[in-house]
Amino acid sequence: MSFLLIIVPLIASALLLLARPSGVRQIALAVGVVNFAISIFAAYSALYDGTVNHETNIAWIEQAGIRFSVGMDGIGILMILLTNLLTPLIILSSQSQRIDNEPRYYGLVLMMVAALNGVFLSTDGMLFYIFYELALIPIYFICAIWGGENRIRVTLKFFIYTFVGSLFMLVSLLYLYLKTPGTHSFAWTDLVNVQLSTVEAIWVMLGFFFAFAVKMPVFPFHTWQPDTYVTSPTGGTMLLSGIMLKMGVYGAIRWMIPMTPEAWHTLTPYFMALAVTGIVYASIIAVKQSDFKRLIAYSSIAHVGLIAAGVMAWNKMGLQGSLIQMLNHGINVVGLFFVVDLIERRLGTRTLRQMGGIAKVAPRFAVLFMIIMLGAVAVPLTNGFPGEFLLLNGVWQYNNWLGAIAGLTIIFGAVYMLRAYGMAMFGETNAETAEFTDLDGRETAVLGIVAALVLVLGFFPNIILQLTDGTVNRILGSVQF
Amino acid sequence: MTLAIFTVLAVISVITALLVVFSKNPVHSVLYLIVTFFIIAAQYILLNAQFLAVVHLIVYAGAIMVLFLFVLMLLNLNQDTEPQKSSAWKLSAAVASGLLFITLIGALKGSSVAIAASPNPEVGLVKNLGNVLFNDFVVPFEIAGILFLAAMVGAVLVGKKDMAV
Amino acid sequence: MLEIIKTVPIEYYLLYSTVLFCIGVFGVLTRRNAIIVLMCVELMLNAVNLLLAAFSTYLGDAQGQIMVFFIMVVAAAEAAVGLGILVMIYRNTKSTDISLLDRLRN
Amino acid sequence: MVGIIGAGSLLASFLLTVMCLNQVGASGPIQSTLYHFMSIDRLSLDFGFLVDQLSVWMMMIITGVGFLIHVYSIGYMHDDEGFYKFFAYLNLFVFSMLLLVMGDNFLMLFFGWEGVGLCSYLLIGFWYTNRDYGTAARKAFIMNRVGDLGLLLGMFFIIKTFGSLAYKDVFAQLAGADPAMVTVICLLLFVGAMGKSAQIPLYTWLPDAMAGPTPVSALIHAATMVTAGVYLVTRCNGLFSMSPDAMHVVAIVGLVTAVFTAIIGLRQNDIKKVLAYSTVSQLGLMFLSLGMGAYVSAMFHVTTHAFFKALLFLSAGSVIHGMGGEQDIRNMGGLRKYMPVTFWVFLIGTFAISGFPLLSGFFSKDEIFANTYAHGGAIWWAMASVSAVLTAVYMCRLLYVTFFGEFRGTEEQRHHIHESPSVMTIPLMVLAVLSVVGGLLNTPHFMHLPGSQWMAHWLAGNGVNGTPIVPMAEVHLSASTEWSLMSFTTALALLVIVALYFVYGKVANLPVSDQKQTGFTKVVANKFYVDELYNSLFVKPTEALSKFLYQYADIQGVDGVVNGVGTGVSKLGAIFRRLQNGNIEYYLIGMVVGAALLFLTIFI
Amino acid sequence: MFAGLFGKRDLLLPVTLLGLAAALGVSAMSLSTGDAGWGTQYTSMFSFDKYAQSFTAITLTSVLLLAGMSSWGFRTLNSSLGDHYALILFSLCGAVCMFSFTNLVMLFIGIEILSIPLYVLAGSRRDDLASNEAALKYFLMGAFATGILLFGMTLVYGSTGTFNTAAIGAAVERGVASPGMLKMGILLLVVGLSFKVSAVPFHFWAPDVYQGSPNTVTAFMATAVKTAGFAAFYRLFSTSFLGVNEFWSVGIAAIAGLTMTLSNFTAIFQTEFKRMMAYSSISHAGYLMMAILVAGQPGSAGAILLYMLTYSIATICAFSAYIVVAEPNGDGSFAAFNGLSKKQPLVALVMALSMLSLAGIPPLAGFFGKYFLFSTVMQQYPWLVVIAVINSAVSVYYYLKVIIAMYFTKEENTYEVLIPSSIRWVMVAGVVIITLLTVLPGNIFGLI
Repeated sequence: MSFLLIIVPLIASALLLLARPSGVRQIALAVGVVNFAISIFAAYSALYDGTVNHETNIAWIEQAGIRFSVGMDGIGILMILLTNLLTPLIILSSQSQRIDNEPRYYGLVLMMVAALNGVFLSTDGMLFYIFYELALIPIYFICAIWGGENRIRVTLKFFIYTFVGSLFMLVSLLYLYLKTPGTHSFAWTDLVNVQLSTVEAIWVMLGFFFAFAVKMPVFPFHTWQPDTYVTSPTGGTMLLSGIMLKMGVYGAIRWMIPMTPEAWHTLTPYFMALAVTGIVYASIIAVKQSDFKRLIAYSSIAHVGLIAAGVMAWNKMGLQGSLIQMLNHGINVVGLFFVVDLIERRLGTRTLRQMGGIAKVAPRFAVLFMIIMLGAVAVPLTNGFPGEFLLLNGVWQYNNWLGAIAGLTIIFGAVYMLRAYGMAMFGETNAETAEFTDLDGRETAVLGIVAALVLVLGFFPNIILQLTDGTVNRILGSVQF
Repeated sequence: MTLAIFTVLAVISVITALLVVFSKNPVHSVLYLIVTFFIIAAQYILLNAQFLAVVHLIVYAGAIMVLFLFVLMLLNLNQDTEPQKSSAWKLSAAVASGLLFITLIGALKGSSVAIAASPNPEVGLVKNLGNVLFNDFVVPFEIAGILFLAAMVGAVLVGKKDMAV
Repeated sequence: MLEIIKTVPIEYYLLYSTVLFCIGVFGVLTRRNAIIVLMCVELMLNAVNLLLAAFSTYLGDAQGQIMVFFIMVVAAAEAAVGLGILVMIYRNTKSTDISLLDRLRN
Repeated sequence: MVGIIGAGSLLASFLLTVMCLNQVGASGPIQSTLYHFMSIDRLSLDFGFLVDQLSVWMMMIITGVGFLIHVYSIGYMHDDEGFYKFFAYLNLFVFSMLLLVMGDNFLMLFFGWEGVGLCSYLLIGFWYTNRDYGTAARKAFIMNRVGDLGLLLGMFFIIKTFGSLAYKDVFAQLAGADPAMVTVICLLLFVGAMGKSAQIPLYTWLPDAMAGPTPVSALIHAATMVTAGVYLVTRCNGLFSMSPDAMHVVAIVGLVTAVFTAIIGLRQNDIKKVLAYSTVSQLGLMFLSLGMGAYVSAMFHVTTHAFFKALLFLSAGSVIHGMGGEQDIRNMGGLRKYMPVTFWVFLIGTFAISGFPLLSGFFSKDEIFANTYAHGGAIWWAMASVSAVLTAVYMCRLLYVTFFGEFRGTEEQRHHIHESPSVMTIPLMVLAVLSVVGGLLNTPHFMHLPGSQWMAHWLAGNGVNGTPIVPMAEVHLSASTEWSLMSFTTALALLVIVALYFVYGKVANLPVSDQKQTGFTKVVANKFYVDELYNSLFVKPTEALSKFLYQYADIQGVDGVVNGVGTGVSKLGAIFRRLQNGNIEYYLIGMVVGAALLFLTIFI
Repeated sequence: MFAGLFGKRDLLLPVTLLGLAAALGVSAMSLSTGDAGWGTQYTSMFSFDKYAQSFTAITLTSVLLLAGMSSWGFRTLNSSLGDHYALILFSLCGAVCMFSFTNLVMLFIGIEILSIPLYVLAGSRRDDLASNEAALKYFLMGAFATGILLFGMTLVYGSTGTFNTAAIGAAVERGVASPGMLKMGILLLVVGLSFKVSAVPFHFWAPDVYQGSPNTVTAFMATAVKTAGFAAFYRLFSTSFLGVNEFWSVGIAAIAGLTMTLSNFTAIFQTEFKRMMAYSSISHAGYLMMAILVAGQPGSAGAILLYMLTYSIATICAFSAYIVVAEPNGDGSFAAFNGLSKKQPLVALVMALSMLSLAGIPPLAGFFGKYFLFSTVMQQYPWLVVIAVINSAVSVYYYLKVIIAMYFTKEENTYEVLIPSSIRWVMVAGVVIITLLTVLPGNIFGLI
């Protein structure tokens, strides 16, 4: 079943890219929905005691100890659900506008989905790395082909930056690989058993950290991100922020810390400091952003900083929080970027100052936007809250003061999100916004689903927490400091 | 005595080699080079490699150098037309090659070879060489044929005028 | 036992051919006429040949001298091709000055 | 229709609450768990409810007063285009507020806590086309969030100390808790309370919150939400009682707030602003009471305050409604003639808050003063009395300037003035009655009235392990002392009421316009420039920092380094590029030098 | 096999293709049967062992593709078409010698057979000054390097008394009388061979010669010739000089590090595609030099083999795409590729795949080449791998330039791009091979 999740979109992608059939939109959407159905079924039929479900493990490159081994434990299922839940939404949201060369666009999107599923399903280190990189190619093309101004320069920086990051991960992986006893192997279970000295572990961990920190991104490796988000087409931004940055967090949970627990004590204080600095730093920057998309980009840095801090804290609260928050941040940020896209499509601007009064002319939009925005602000009983609560608690357990500083995010989060909402929706309408039309059916569907998820997951977070509980216990138990 | 002959020949050949490099007139250079080759041939004889000496004379002095001379004449380069490089350049070239020389000498100083216990004085003679060449080294010998063929085809290719165009 | 082996240490040959080799190198570096440069290369090859012959004699092993033959073969072939190229260039540029060749550069 | 549904649902909840009240009275607290909200290992956070004497008391206020305000709103908001939205928000608020008081653990309380903050935000910004209102709404939400952060951290400490967030677990383990930790928890919880209940230094949002429709001000910013802080402290009385330091802080903050904001109230000319500062001041009194350990008195004052402050706000709303939106009292005057019902209920409200004998405020304030005297001593009592006097002053000033004298508005306004419809006046009258008789809920024991200290006995109830839910304060004062204290404050209040009549009621001694104010008056009128201070202390620096970080730290600093690496690579490349200059002689010499350098490795 | 090559020297393309295919078939067959091949009686000169067979096979594959490409690449040549094929085949013959030699004499002859036709081919556009200049530069520097190489061989001979590689190896293991001579000999050989594989600082010829030579020839130089150079380099050092590898590894490591750094950094600045490819080729030489460092380690030969194959195929694909874009329009800059994805999606796709593969971006074949290489080197030289990794990152920049031009640049040019069918076949075959290598890289790696 794991295999299906990768191969179905991959084949569909090849079909779209090479054969360019008609009915591209329908095919893409259908593949997205099918994948979601598969992942639901996989989640339904899985065990949540921390074991790996739906395994496929076939020999691939024996000489290098690389096996094509995929499977999902609780964390994997969560990530798979996230990916395949957002995919149809992203595809659907892209369909409310005309795009040049649709076969190529949807083909790349599906290729991206295949790679992302691969990343989250791999239980082999090199396979993980390969998918991790494979994901970069389609998103680069998506952003660079359909992006806005400066797209070439910005996406090039994005590509090289993240590529450099992951190369260091490759070195770390290789180093670990060569330390595995006997016939070397990249299997997670083998890599995790490698004993390193503290110094070795520090270097290996730094390699991983650089890769994941750039991808997430964690301050100060974040500077590619606002520009890329701003310039990318909305579908690309959604993929990037909704799913792709989770690859970094996921990598840290699944690979970085379990591989190098020896270095955790030494390095985590610094990582924590970076993550928490990033939270405050990005939040403060977001406060005065005038470009709506850039504002969300910075808010994303702040949120991810908190998620990263929760992971680094490496306790039950932090991990569970980061996992649930990955899902919920994905949902929220997709919603928010869609909102920005809707506004930009109608008004032709992302500048907050040029908006205003939209609530008056588009009440349906205003309500859905409000719900999503509240989710982002982590108001209780929206989906943002449980994650933030657990994360802050996790960080706070690690260090009370850091927890308090990280807690500033709930204040700043309110400051910039409410400011954005207020500037966009409140006030009197101007000449442009007076013409603002309310949502059509497809747009309502996308935003409605997102808003519904915001509320449902806000009321019932335990559904998600249960998915990962067993696995988190197992990971926490298996990593000895 | 042998040492003396060797030394004298060596010194002369070094001087002529230097003259090759320093003569302004290309033709002079060629002539000095031919002299150098003759001295090297003499050294071969000293080393009891008579066949080699003969072949050397034929190939180098007889063939290659004549070819050079011929090209020089053909291209009408037999005057002091060659522009000289600046002395700074020459200095740096001297430093570079001097550096090379010093490192080489430094590494090779005090080297010796495992001198055969009973060296075969016949080693440089035709019969012996022929044996080795056509037994052990027959494959390279054959392949050298390809080399010549390639060189021939190549020389023709670069040398001929394009007829079609 | 040959006279020469007894009287002239192999080190002398090493020194001798190294000197010739380096003179060749120096010539390659300083001369601008491509033909002279080629000649200097030939000088280098001859230094090598001499050393090979010396080794061959001292070791009592014919392989060295065989190698010299092959080097001569190659030198001849190279000279033929090289001069061919030179002539071709001369036809186009009326010069054999290597300093003037800088059409191909960054 | 919308109004009927909105108000009807509140009526239904009120009736249900009454049933709960009976049940609780008969068989003790009701507890039920809806579902597991989250569980992390042993820490189980439930969506559970606890209806005990304290929460049912709050529920009575919320649903009762809430119902009246809903009814009132039907009239007040009837021609607003966001009528349906208004009721949606208002009901959402009641939901959140009930969640706050009914939750059986701190997380539920936090849900309600943030929920009411959100509704407050929505309702303050109800007229969203006005950007200033939006700003005020945001300010309220953000200042609340500052408090919420404290509350959240307090919860973290609770989890760490007690391993649970459920009240029953926490309060059951109080005995073994580390006092220092308890102090930290209490202070952090109090930070939350300061935000929600608008205590110094987090009070400035409340006056601005008057941007919302007046029923909102009455319900949220007077009767219910802002008292959530009092509820919180009362709920956690076990914790606070363990920490004298924390109690001390609470008392000081309460007292300072009470006096400070009362002073500001003296010079406000917006009818709602006066009431807002009055609310802050009264809340300060409640916290003073909490700090003195008189939890019941605080709750009592919450109750009576809910009655008379709701009454005042609603009648102010009635005035505004009648005046067609005018809020500046300098443009009113003589409204007594035009709006008799409103005038009378306003009068009752004013007298109640001023401590006119036997009205509700009289009893509840008196209890606070008595407790203050008993636990804090004369100086504390004197300070509290000052605030009481100030309260009487600004309230009477408001009353007289608004309803007495001659009308000073425009002709158009004079034409517009009308008494409000009965859907508005009836709730006013009900509240007026409550304001009059509300004090009887908890008459002081030394008066030996029937039902003396009824409320205190009710609230004491039976909590965990037989400890009272809200312990009664022990006041060891002789009856004569109490009588004299009471007489003194009452006399002062009466004096003020009469004196002020001559200052503002008879003579047209109008507040001067803003420009003409000088000296201390001006400072007071400008609210001691606290807003400006905060602005320049927090808002401006943050905004400046934001711009600075974006422009310099991010684009030039961090990104500059990243780009610098790129540029460095390019620069290096530019240098390397020159090596390839096309000249074969350079190449050859490069090779030779390279070879020579390589040969040097022999000698290492 | 040599006979096969002889016979076809002056025939035209089909015969060349046929001959190459036959040769490939034979070598593949002998690979699969494990047959030691011909010339067993000449083992003192050459040995057609598994190593030689597999390298021959991959080189033949490259040349087969190149020959397909050349039918269009050489289309302007009328009279001397046969000569060109002959020279390429001669050169190939030299390469085979370099794969299989067991004697320094064979190595020397092989190198010369490889090089002399190349000198000529580089200058085969006789009227083009750039081509002339390329030929002369290549020739002069090549001859100079030959001298150095020979001096090295002589010194090795002098210190060990033999030209046979295995015997040299044995002597080196035993220890020689004058280690100084041996060491100097080895280093001189390093210099000579580094020149052939264009490693810094002996790389200077490469960019100029690559740029000046006809496209097909450049592709040949960048692929088959480089393969031969490395195969010989590796073969010599793994058989003969392992005994003193601590000594020469310092120099090689320095060369490797310098090569990749300098070339990648310089490549950033190139605006001409071909010149960029030249620096790219130098940089790959830098990575491959690392394999020499670990000569003799299990897997190192396989790593070179796989790397060379992936690199060659990608380079040939890139050149085939370049030819159809640049030659008819006379513009070899990146700008010539603007908007290609709209005009000729196939060409753009092939080019993009090649570039990404060359950049080593997973999961394309080039990644596995790099992967096996780096993982072999990692154990002993982790710091060098880090340098290599950083350089790979830098290289992404210039490889992407082409992709950016093809896919992302909005400015159009008016160039018409047509794909001749032969080139189309080359492209399809190249893509198929890249895909196969992507899916099953281990099979190539495991050949040796």
